[in-house]
Amino acid sequence: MNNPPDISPAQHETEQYAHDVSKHVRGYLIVGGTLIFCTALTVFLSYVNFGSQKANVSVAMLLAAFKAGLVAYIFMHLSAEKKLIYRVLLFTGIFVFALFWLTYLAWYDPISH
Amino acid sequence: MEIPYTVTARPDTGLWNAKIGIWLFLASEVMLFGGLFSAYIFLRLDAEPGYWPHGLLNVPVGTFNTAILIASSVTVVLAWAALKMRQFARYKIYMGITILCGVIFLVVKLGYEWPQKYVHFGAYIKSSALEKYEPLLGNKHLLAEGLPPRVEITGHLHNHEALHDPKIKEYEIALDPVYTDPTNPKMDRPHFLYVPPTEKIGVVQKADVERATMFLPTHNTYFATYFTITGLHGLHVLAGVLVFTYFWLPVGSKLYRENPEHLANRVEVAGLFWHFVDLVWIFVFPLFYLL
Amino acid sequence: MISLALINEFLGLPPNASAHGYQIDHIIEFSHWFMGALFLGWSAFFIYVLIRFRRNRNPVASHEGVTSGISTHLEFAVVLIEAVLLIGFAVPLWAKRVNAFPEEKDAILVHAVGQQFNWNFHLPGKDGVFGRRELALVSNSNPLGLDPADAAGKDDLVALGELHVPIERNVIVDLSSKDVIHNFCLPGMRIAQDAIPGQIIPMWFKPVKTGNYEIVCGQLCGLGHYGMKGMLVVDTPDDYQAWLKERMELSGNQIAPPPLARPPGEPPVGPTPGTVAPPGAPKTEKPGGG
Amino acid sequence: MDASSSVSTQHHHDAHSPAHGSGAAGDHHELPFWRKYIISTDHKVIGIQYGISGLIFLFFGFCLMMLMRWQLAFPGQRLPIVGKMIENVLGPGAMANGVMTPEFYNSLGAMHGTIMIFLGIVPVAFAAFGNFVVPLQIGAPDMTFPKINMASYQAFFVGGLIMLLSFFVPGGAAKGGWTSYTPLSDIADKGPTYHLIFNGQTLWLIAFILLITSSLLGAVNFIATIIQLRAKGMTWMRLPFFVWAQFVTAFLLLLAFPPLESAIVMQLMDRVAGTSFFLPSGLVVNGAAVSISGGGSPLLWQHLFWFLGHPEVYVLILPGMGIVAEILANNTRKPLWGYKSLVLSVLVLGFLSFIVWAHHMWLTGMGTAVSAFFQTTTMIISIPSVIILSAFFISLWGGSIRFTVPMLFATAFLPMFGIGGLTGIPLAFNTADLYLHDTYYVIAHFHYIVAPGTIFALFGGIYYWFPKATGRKMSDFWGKVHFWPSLICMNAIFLPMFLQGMLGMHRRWYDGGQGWNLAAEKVWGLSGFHWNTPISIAAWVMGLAQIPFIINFFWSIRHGEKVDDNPWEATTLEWTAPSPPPHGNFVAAPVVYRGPYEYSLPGRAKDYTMQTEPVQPNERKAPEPTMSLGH
Ligand code: HEA
Ligand code: HEA
Ligand code: CUA
Ligand SMILES: [Cu+2]
Repeated sequence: MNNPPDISPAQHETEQYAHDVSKHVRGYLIVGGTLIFCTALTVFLSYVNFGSQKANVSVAMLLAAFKAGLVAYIFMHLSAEKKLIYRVLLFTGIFVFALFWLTYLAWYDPISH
Repeated sequence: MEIPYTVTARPDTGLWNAKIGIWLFLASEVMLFGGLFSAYIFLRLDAEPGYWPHGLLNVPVGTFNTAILIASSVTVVLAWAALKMRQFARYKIYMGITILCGVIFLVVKLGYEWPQKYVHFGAYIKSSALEKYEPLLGNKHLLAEGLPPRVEITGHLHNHEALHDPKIKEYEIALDPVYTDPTNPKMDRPHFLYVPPTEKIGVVQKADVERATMFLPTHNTYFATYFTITGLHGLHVLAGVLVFTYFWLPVGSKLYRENPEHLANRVEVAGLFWHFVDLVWIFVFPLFYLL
Repeated sequence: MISLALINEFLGLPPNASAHGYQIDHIIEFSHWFMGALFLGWSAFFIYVLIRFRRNRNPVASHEGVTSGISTHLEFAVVLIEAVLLIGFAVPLWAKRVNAFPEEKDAILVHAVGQQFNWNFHLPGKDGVFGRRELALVSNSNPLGLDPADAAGKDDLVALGELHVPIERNVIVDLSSKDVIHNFCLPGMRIAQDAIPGQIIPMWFKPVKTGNYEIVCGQLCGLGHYGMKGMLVVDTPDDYQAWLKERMELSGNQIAPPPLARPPGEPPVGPTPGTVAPPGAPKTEKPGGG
Repeated sequence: MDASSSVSTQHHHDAHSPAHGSGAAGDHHELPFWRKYIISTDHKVIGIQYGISGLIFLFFGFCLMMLMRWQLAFPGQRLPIVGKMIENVLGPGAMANGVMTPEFYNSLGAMHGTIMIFLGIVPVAFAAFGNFVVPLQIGAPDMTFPKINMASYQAFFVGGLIMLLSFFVPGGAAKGGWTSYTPLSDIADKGPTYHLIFNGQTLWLIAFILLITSSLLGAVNFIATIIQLRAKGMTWMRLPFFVWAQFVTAFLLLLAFPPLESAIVMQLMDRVAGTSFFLPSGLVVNGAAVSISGGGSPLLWQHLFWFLGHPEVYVLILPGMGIVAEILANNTRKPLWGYKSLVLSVLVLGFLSFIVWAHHMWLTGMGTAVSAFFQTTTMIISIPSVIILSAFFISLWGGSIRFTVPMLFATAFLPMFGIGGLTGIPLAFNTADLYLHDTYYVIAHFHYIVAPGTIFALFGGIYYWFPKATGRKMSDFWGKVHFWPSLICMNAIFLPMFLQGMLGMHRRWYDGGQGWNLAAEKVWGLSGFHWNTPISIAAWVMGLAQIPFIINFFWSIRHGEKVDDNPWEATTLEWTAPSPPPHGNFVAAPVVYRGPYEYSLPGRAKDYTMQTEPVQPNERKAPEPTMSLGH
C-alpha cells in the first residue's frame, strides 16, 4: 500500500495489438457481409405476416439488436475492451432502459375510474 | 508537466485518454437517441388506429442507404487496421471510400428521399365523412381482415392552388395505388418496390378534411419523428464525414509521419463514432421504413 | 390524535373539510413529527459538538474520532420510520384515492374543463347523462362546445368558475383542459389533480362542512395563472336544490365573467393581461398615452 | 441589473483574473493577453472564467428575484426608480408605468430559475471548482482535453449570452417557468407580434442546447481526467471526497442531460417547424382551434424534463457537499469520519437519482403501482443523504474546530441542508404532496438546499481556495460581516415560506396571494399574504449583505494579505503546488503515499501530514479503505 503502483507507459502492449490486427481483417469482412445479409433478411421478414404488428416489430428489433451487437462487439472492439468501458456502458444501458420502461409504466398505469 | 497518455495507454486503466473520452461521449449519445426513441415509442403507442402510417417511405432506397452505411463501417475499420499495420496507401484508399459512402448517404437522404416527401400529399378525412370515401378507403374490407382502418388519402396534389386559396373547395389528388383498388388484398400491406401515384384523380372535399398537408414534419407525429431523428442522424453523418476528411487531407499525412500511432488512435476514435452512427441507423431503418 | 394535530396547527394548515382529508393531514403530521425529532436531535448534538470541540477548549484533535456504530442505528431507525410511513400510510391511501372510486349513481358527477384562465363546469342535469361535446362547436357563448342536437345535453348545466355541491355526498370530477395544463386544487378539501389537455382524469372527494372553498389553479398556465380562481360552494341539500333550480333557469346563456374578476373592494393588480403590448412590440398610438 | 453591462464587465473581470502572475511557470514564453485569459486552455484560467461569469449570473439571477419580491410584497404598486428604468429599457410591456406586468413577472420567474441553476450554480459549483481544484487535487498537469475544455466554456458563454439577450426580443424572455411545461411553452410567444426565432421561448431552447453541449463537454473531460490523470500513488480510495463528488456529478450530467436535449430539440421542432410532439389533438386556445396535427403527448415532455431535472438537483448539491467535506476535515483537524461510506453513499445517490424523477409528477394522473415504485426509490435515496450528513456531523466529534470563514459557511451548510432535505420527505409521499404540490412549501424546500445550502458551500469554497488561486487571503473580518447577515437573512426569507405553503399559497402567483382568501388567513401573527413583506425585506437586506463579499473578493485579488502555499495547513495535493500554480501545475510530478485527510496523526509534531509525505517505517497506520473500481 505504501508503494504507489507503477503507471509508466508500457510499449509492448500496443505493439502486440498491432500484430494481431492483420489477423482480424478477414473477420471484419465477414461481419460486414453478415450485416448486409441481415439487412436483407430484415427487409424480407417485414413482408412476412407474423400474426400481429407487435410480433413483426419484435422480430425486426431482435435482428436489429443482433446487428447492433455485431457492430459494437467486433467493429467497436468491445470484444476486447477494458472493464471500465463495460461499466460505463452497463450503467448507460440501465438508464436508457429505465427511461423507456418507467416512462412506459407511468403511461399505462393511469388513475382508474 | 505535460498531459500524459495521449498516445499510449495508462497501464492501470489500460486506456489512452481519447479512447475513454469517446466512449463517454458515446454513452451520452446513447441517452440522446434514447430520448428520441422513447418519444417514438410513446407517440406510436398513443396514436389512434390508422394514424401511424406504413409503407410511405421508399424501401429500396432505404435498404441501399443501409448497405452503404454498413459498407462504410467496414472500410473504416479496414482503414484503421491499415494504419495499425503501417500501410498508409491502403489507409488512404479505405478512408476515401468511407468518406464517399458518407457523402452518398447524405446525398440520397437530403437530395432524394426528403424532397420526395415534400411533394407528396395527404388528407386526413374527418371521422364523420369516412363513410363517404369508403370507395377510396376500403375500410369495410380492412375491418373484416382485422387491420387498422385508413383515415387518410394520399397522392400527388393536382391543384396546388387549393392549399392556399380558400375559394377552391376541394383537393384533386393523383391517388397512390392503394386508393385505386382499396379492397384488393394485395394492397393490405406495404410493398417493397415504390409505386408512384397513379393517373387517377380522387376528389376530396375540403369540408370533409380534418387536416391536409404535404408530407412535412407538420403532417403527423410519424413524419415529425421521422424528420427529427433522421435529421439528427444526418447531422451526425455529416460530422463524421468532416472529421474523416480532416484526417484524409494532408493533415493526416503529416501526423502519420510524426507519430503513426497517434493517427491510428485518432482514426480509431473517429471510427468508433462512425460505428455508433451506423448502429443508430440499424434501428432507425426498420422502425421507420419497414414497420 | 389531538396532540399530534398540534404540529399542523402550529404550521398553519387550514381546517380540513372533506371526509378523507384527515388522513392526508395525518401523514403531514407524522412526517413533521418525524422530521422535527430528527432535526432537534441532530441540532442538539451539533450545538454541543461545536461548543465542546472548539479549538480553545480542545486544542488537540483526535485522529480516530468516534469509533462506535451509533450512527448505523440511527440510520436504521430512519429507514424503518420511512418504511412505515410509506407502506402504512402513503401507498394504501393513494390506492384508495385513485382506485376505489365511489358508486357513480350515488355521487354528484361533474366535468371540469380548464381553460386560460377559468374553470368550466359541466353537469349532467336531471337525466344524469352528459350531453355530447364537440370541439368544432366551441365558441364564446358555448365554451364547452355542447352539441345542441344531442337530446342528452338539453338539460345539462354549464357553470363558470363557481360550482355548488351538497354536503355529505361524494363528488366525482372528470378533469380535462382545452389548452394547457392546469391543476384543479382544492386546499380545503385536501385534493388536487392536474387537468391535462387530451386526457380525462377523474378525482373524487366528499365535503363534510358547508362553506365556500377556493379552487386554485396549481399549475403555471400563462399570465393569468395567479387569478385563475374558482369557487366550490358546499351547500346544505336545500340550498343545493335552490342553486340547481336557479341555474336551470339561466342555462343556455352563460356569459363568462371578465377573466380576472377579483373580490369586491380589492384593488386591481397590475394592468389587465392583454391590454398591454408585449415588451418590444411595434409601438401603436395609445389613447392618451405618454 | 442590465444584462448587457453584466456581460461586458465580465470581460473586464477576466482581465484581472487571479491567474495573473502565472508567468512563474517559466517553462514557456509569455502568451499574448487574449490567449492567456480569454481563450486559454489552462484549466485554472477556465475555472476562473467559469467562476467569475457564474458568480455574475448568480448575482443577476438574484437581482431578478429582488424585483419579483417587490411585486410579491406590494402587488400592483409602482416599483420606485428601478421600475421606471426598466420601463425605459424594456418598454411598457415589462413595466407599465413602473408597475410590473404579469408577463414580466413570469419572465422573471422563469429566468430566475433557469439562470440560478444552469448559469449560476452549475458553472460555479461544478465547472469552476471542478476545473480549478480537481486536476490540482489529483496531481494532474491539466484536464485531459484542454481544447475541449475551452470549447465548453465558450459554449456556456454564448448560451448565457443568448439567455440574457432574450430579455430584449419582442415579448420578452421565456415565461413558462424553468420547467417549460408543454403545451404552454409550445404555444407561448407565438403569433403575429413575435418573430419565429427571436422570441423568448425559442431563444431559451437554443441557449439550452448550447448549455447542454457545454456541460457534456465538461463532463467527459472531468471523468476522463479523474480516471486517467491521477498522480502516481493516487489510488481511488486516496481521492479527496471532493473529487468523488465531482466524479459522480459529471456522470449525472453526462447521462441525464441528453434526454432533455432530445426533448429540447423536439420542442424546438414544435415551435419552429410546426410539429406536434407535445401537443395533443383538439387544442382550443383563446377560443380558436389550433391548427396542428396533434397526436402528441404533453406528459412526454415532463418525463424527459424530469429525467434530467431530478439528477440535476443532485448536480446542484454534490459539489457543495464535496466542498464542505474538504473544509470540515481541514478545520476540525481530523479525518472525515467514514470516508468509505461517504464514497459509497455518493455513488448510490448518483445511481438512484436516475430513477426517482416521477416524484415531481404525482399529480399528473399516476396510478398506484408506478407511484409506489417512485415513492420507494425516493425514500431510499434520502438514506445516502442521511448517511453523508451523519458522517459530516460525526466528523466534528473529537475535532479541534477552528472557526475560520470557510468553516463558518461549511458549518452553516449542515443544518440548512438538513432543513431542506428533511422537508423533502413529506413531498416524497404522494398523499402529502397532494396538498403541498406547487405551494411555497416546495419553494422553501428546495431553496433551503440550494440557497443557504449550495450557495453557502460555494462561498466557503471561495474563501477556502482563494489563496491557492491568487496567493492572497480574503479578509476574515469582512468575511464574518458577510456570513452572519447572510445566514440570518436566508432563514428570514425561507422559513416563513413553509408557513405560506401550509396555508395553501401557490408558487408563481403574480399577486403574491393578495386576491386569495386562503392567503388572508393568519399564521404566526401575520396573514399569509402579509408575510411577503418581511420576506422581501430580508431578501433585499440579503442583497446588501453581499456587498462586503464582492468588495472583499475584488479587493483581495490585489491587496489581500500575502500567504504561503499552504495557508490552511491542509493535506491534499493542491496545497503542494505554488500559489498561484504555474502552467502545468506542479514543479515536479507529485507522488502520493497516503489518504487525503491525515490530520492529527498521533506522534507527529505537525497536526497535518500531506499526501506526498512518505510513510515512515515506525508509523502506526490504520488499514486504508479499499474498493476496486476496476480497470
Ligand atoms: C439540490 C437540490 C435538491 C435536493 C438535494 C433535493 C432533495 C430531495 N428532494 Fe427536492 N426539489 C428540488 C431540489 C432538491 N431536492 C427542486 C429544485 C424542486 C422543485 C422543482 C420545481 O418544481 O420547480 C424539488 C421538488 C421536490 C419534490 C416535488 C415536489 C412537488 O413539486 O410537489 C419532491 C417530491 O418528492 C422532492 C423530494 C426530495 C427528497 C426526498 C430529497 C432527498 O434527497 C433529501 C434527503 C435529505 C435528507 C433526508 C436530509 C438528511 C439530513 C439530516 C437527517 C441531518 C439533519 C441535520 C440537522 C437538522 C442539523 N423534491
Ligand atoms: C440554484 C437555484 C436557486 C437559487 C440559488 C435561488 C435563490 C433565491 N431564490 Fe429562487 N428559484 C429557483 C432556483 C433558485 N433560487 C427556481 C428553480 C425557482 C422556480 C422557478 C419557476 O417557478 O420556474 C425559484 C423560484 C423562486 C421564488 C418563487 C417565485 C414564484 O413562484 O413566483 C422565490 C420567491 O421568493 C425565490 C426566491 C429566491 C431568493 C430570495 C433567493 C436568494 O437566496 C438568492 C441569494 C443569492 C445570492 C445571495 C447570490 C449572491 C451572489 C453573489 C454575491 C455573487 C457576487 C459575486 C461576484 C459578482 C464576484 N425563488
Ligand atoms: Cu390555470 Cu394556472
Ligand atoms: Cu426531484
